[in-house]
Amino acid sequence: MAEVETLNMIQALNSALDLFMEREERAYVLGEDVGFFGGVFRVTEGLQKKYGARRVFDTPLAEAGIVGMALGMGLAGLVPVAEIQFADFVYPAFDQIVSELAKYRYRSGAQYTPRVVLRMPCGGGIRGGHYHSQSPEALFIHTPGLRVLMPSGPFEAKGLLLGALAGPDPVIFLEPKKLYRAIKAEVPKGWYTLPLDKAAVLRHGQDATLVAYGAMAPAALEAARLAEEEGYDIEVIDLLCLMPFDLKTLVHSVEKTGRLVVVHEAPRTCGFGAELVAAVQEKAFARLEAPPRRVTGFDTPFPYTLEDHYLPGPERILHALIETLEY
Amino acid sequence: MAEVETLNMIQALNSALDLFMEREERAYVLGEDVGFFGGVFRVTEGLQKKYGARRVFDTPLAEAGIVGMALGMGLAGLVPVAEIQFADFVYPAFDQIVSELAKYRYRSGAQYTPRVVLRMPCGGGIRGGHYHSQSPEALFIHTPGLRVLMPSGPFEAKGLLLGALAGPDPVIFLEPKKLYRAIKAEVPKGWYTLPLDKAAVLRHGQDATLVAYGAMAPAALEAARLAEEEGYDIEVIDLLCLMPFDLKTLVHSVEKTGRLVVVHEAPRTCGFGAELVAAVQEKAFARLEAPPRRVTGFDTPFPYTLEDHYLPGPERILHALIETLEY
Amino acid sequence: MSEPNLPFSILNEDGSCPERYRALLNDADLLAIHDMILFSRHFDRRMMMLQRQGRLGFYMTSTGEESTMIGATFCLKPDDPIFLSYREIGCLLWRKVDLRLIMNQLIGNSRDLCKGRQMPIHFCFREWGFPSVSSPVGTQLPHACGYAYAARELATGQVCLAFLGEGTASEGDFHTALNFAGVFRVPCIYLIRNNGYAISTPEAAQTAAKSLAARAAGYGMPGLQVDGNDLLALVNAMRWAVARARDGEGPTLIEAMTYRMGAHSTADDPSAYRSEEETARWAKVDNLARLEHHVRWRGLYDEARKQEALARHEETVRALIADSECWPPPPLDSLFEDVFEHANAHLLEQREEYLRFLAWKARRRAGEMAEAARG
Amino acid sequence: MSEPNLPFSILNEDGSCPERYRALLNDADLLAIHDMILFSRHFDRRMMMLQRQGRLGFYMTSTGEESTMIGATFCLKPDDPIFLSYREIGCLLWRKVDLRLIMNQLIGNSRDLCKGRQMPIHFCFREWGFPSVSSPVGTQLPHACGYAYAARELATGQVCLAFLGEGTASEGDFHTALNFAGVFRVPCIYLIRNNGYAISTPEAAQTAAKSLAARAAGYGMPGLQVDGNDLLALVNAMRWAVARARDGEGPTLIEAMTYRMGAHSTADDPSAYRSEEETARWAKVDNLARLEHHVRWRGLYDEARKQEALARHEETVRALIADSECWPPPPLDSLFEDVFEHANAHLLEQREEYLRFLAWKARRRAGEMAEAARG
Ligand SMILES: Cc1ncc(C[n+]2csc(CCOP(=O)(O)OP(=O)(O)O)c2C)c(N)n1
Ligand SMILES: Cc1ncc(C[n+]2csc(CCOP(=O)(O)OP(=O)(O)O)c2C)c(N)n1
Ligand SMILES: [Mg+2]
Ligand SMILES: [Mg+2]
Repeated sequence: MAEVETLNMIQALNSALDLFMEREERAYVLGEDVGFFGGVFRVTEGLQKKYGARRVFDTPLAEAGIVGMALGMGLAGLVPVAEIQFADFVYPAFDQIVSELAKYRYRSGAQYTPRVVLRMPCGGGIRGGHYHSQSPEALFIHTPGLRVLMPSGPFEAKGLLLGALAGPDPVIFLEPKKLYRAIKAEVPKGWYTLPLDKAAVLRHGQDATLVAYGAMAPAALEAARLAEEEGYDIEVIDLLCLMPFDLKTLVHSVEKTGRLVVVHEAPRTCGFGAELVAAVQEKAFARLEAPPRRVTGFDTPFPYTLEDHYLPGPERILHALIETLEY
Repeated sequence: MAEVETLNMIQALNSALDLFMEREERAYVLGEDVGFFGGVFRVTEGLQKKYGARRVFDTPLAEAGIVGMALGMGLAGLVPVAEIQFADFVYPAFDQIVSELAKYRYRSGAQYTPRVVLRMPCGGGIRGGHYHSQSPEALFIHTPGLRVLMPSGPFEAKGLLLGALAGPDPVIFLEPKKLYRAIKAEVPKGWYTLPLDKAAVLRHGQDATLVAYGAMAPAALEAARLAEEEGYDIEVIDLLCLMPFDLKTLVHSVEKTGRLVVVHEAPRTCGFGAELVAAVQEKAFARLEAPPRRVTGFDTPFPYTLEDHYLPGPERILHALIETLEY
Repeated sequence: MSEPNLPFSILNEDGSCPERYRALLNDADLLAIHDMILFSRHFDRRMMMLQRQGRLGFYMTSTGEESTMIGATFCLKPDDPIFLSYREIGCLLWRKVDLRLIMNQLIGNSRDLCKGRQMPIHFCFREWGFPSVSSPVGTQLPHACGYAYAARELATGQVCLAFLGEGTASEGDFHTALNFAGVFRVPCIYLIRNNGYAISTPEAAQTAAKSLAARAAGYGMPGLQVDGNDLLALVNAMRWAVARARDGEGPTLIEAMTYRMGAHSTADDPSAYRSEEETARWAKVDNLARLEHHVRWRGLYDEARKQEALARHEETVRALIADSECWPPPPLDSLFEDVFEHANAHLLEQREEYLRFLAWKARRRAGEMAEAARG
Repeated sequence: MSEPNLPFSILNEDGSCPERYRALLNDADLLAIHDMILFSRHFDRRMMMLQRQGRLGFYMTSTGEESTMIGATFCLKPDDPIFLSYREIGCLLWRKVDLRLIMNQLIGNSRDLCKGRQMPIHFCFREWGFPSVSSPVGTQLPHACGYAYAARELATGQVCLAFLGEGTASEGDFHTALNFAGVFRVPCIYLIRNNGYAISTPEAAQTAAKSLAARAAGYGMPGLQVDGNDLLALVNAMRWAVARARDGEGPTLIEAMTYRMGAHSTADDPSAYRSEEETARWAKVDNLARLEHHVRWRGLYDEARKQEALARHEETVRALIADSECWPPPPLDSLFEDVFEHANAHLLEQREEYLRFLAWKARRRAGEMAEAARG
């Protein structure tokens, strides 16, 4: 059995970056404050010392420059891993991501196949208000040409990040910052990868399928536990991979349970939950016993003082589950 | 009865801008090439001559500057109408739209209530390839704080634009450029507004509900005509207002027909169609006789030579209708 | 575009200044500014304590840079809009924004004008000429240009001032804003607080330019670099830029050289990336210390006055905190207001669904308690 | 950062040049460049015709600006990457990109390396050092910086060249790219084709700066303004910048002053926004005309050679068009490839659904025809 260590998500991510830089001399890390300081969340800590300031470097404060430069490095054959300090600050780079990074392979007829991984902390739960809390996954999922991943714990974080780094496609790697230090778990010391298109069934159940990802995965699990107290047997799926997402596993589950509740932090309208509902009902229509239900953030900017109302928690999920079960 | 004239969509939009600038001295028009030249699609033609170069002006080539400046003007009490030359080029301004324009009222506790309308041509069908064809509506619909509108003809264009201009909220006004000169229609000469949250039922029918917007509305209507030849009676709804959208009318229709097909040009995954499906099935679940179906662009960048395959057309919509009807 | 030859510094080490610059500020103004800087610094200190005690979610000090904000604000008229970045509480203080409103924003309570929706220090006080602060850096810069354009159109006579940090000058919005401002010759001043750092990133890693003021030429406007730790030099430059803007001659870029004496924010620990020696070196030329030398040199100030002021400031802050902490959080409904003028059907339905959940939760809690009581 | 004192122009009106600059280009190179410019211009003319005949979807000429692209490319090594904006077909021509591949891209047929996915002139020829062109202006600028950084790391010795129009210099990407390039001292040259217009917008409405070259100081790099209609001046400046970059001294900004003699694109009509008089004025200093004077001044050229060249170019283009028009459009499957290395399940399902539709449509057509035959 592989040697394991107990790590939080930051340490797990750091370990993935370290292993990758060791194995792949073309790997480079760049971003605001990622070099000397090791990142505001310390995910890149120690890397500059180990791999030098040419391979791990601070950039000026400009996300468009970071992504554009990373893409240029990728065109030349390097494998850049860029950090966007918060997902909320990715928008200055949106043109570079949507118009360039996502389309480069396609529009060049695969003459150029840049490998770029963009890491960014996302999500609420740290009292960050409008701009340190958002979950922009739907925007990336809707952009053809990007893989989108979001781990829910240290083990998943390392395995997914190594998978992303080793893979051939541009990746948006969303890190639920609420979980950065919240969970410790056993993580293999060495190299391992998780598949980039598979969900994890966290809990098997017969009565309803509950789908979540990122920081909502632990909340969903807790909701399932509460539901168990009420006598319901809930299947919980942690998506992990948002694009492509593991529709097969979802459909398989809903074929069994006949009921679906999806959870995310982002605002409801046109959020990823809509896609999950639409895609699952296409395949499992005949088996559905209640309308698939969404538990999400509201269609408002992310609040500050009242964020606990905004963010779906176990009880709110439970309530939606029960309404769906009693439909 | 109000006097009417026969206009194409460009002329109708121009008429709306003209009327608004005449009525509202705080109205300003800005953007790339909108002043002296009257816009690359000529929507602002003649306005600078009539209202002067201070109220109708060319900006440097920078969408972030255009939107940011417009917002600043809005903060001071002007009512700017900014043009983004193509929706594909809105991304440099994405931060200004998503982080600023959409959130300003909320985050200031309504101390500031900037009125800004951003017009932009969108959609395919003009052999514009990757960057003169995209339909980014889902990105805006998912951003709380923005109204999103898309007319499907000259009459709708003028009425919706006047409604948007006169309204209190920031608006993303998407103009399906394929229709700019394709359709002429009778349009009242004077001022009139369409509601900013109502869909139009283009055709009443009993067998299925077909929902579309923009350039897909005429395509949907044509598909319904083809379906009639096959003996089916299709209800066609033109959304017009994408955010907020008229869920009531949709649900009302599906309660009647039991079947839903939604159409859009944008890529399928996480597109607006997903929201429409998810929202309708929540309300009309018990009445659905077949899984709601999406007819959309593919999850690829927008192509050039093969765009006719990419864009949903009447026959492809018909095919989806028939599969849904025969489910 | 005639670039004036303004001095980088005016105050000498011993607190003196060349006689011809003495009239830049009369004694009363000078004392008032000095007192406000003293207050600002004390406020910073107390907010940091509050945050460490867990009574405040977040804070950012402007310690070390106060002359820049307060001096600049002093040079404006009260209704000239100021577009803040975030580290400029001194501007609010100088304009006498109701201190309780400032505290209420920091706490995010029901009395916050912005309904507790943003993190601390993301102020918005329309009545005092402060548009809304947001976190993404640089976004305010094109707003200032647009506002200034509108002000000219509306003939309000206003001049806009926009602040930014030297790190922020790397963002695209800096470029588009200044280029637009130059093209439209708007009455707008862009003031860079070059405090040496963007979080951990030193200015040398931010740009290879010799100065940021040098960028002004690329936008067709004058660029002035001044000693931001020297109130008189700052006021001298601002006055020139304000007069120019007021006269319809267009925008100016000012780069004020100063130092961020504290951490970037309460989430930061600067000891990880800069030396104590460096911090100590800058402390010697701290703007408040230099100003105190100057007021003392003018014979306007002594230790007794200083102690009186500190005591007065402490009393003010203590009362403030006590007041703001007794207000509840904003009401739940505030969550759903102000996205649009009127909430749309989608949001109203979400609100309804949430209220249904809260009612269910209350029933559930009540049930649990009843059960516990029975058991 | 020592800014050299390079001449703005070298060629005199009569085609002569100061003797000391004659050696900048030997006769053979000079003739080859002149011939290529002649070809480029002829190609432009023929493509415009093709477009008007409806045989080409779209085109953009570089007429009037050829010396800038061809001269700059001439100064590079064949494997130095060139990041095009879109109006630089001369760079491809000088590098002898297979003309059939160029035509196939313009047509978007099955032989297009990029599978007919982009509009005409959005080239990508990796083998010849041309990364992919995209429409959003300015996005290529940070790529060039990143590529140059990588080139240094990989010790390839490459220098990057990135083109942009003067309008594009207003975008945020210009700022971040040049600032990054300065900070990282990358071997990269940014070349602004200042052709006076961004579609209808004249340069005066684009910026208040006296020159765009003046922006270089704000990024810590040298900025050179040269006469873009003067091949020798352009080559002189480029050579200096290339040598500097090759020697590890960092990036350079060059602003080449020229004129867009034609329409912005086939969708544009410049008579709506600029005077014939202006166009005529610039025609007199057209880069090709000036170069022709120069080759004639050197005694290398005459009318006979010119007629021979034009006939040769016409024959080349004619054959090209004939060849490219006989290829079919790209296969349907190409629509679904290359989004990722492997198409994911979602896209595969969409493809399957579409093929099902096509099969249904074919059956339906067959049915209709059978019915028509019966009826
Ligand atoms: C667009 C964006 N990117 C990143 C951040 C994170 N961030 C907050 S402040 C800051 C540094 C700003 O430095 P500077 O402009 O010099 O201002 P200072 O903090 O020194 O006053 C960074 C990187 C942000 N707020 N916005
Ligand atoms: C981001 C973006 N905004 C707008 C456009 C539309 N557009 C295409 S070319 C052009 C003008 C570019 O002018 P300039 O940079 O001077 O280049 P030139 O065409 O003169 O060669 C504009 C506005 C675009 N392609 N990309
Ligand atoms: Mg700073
Ligand atoms: Mg140009």
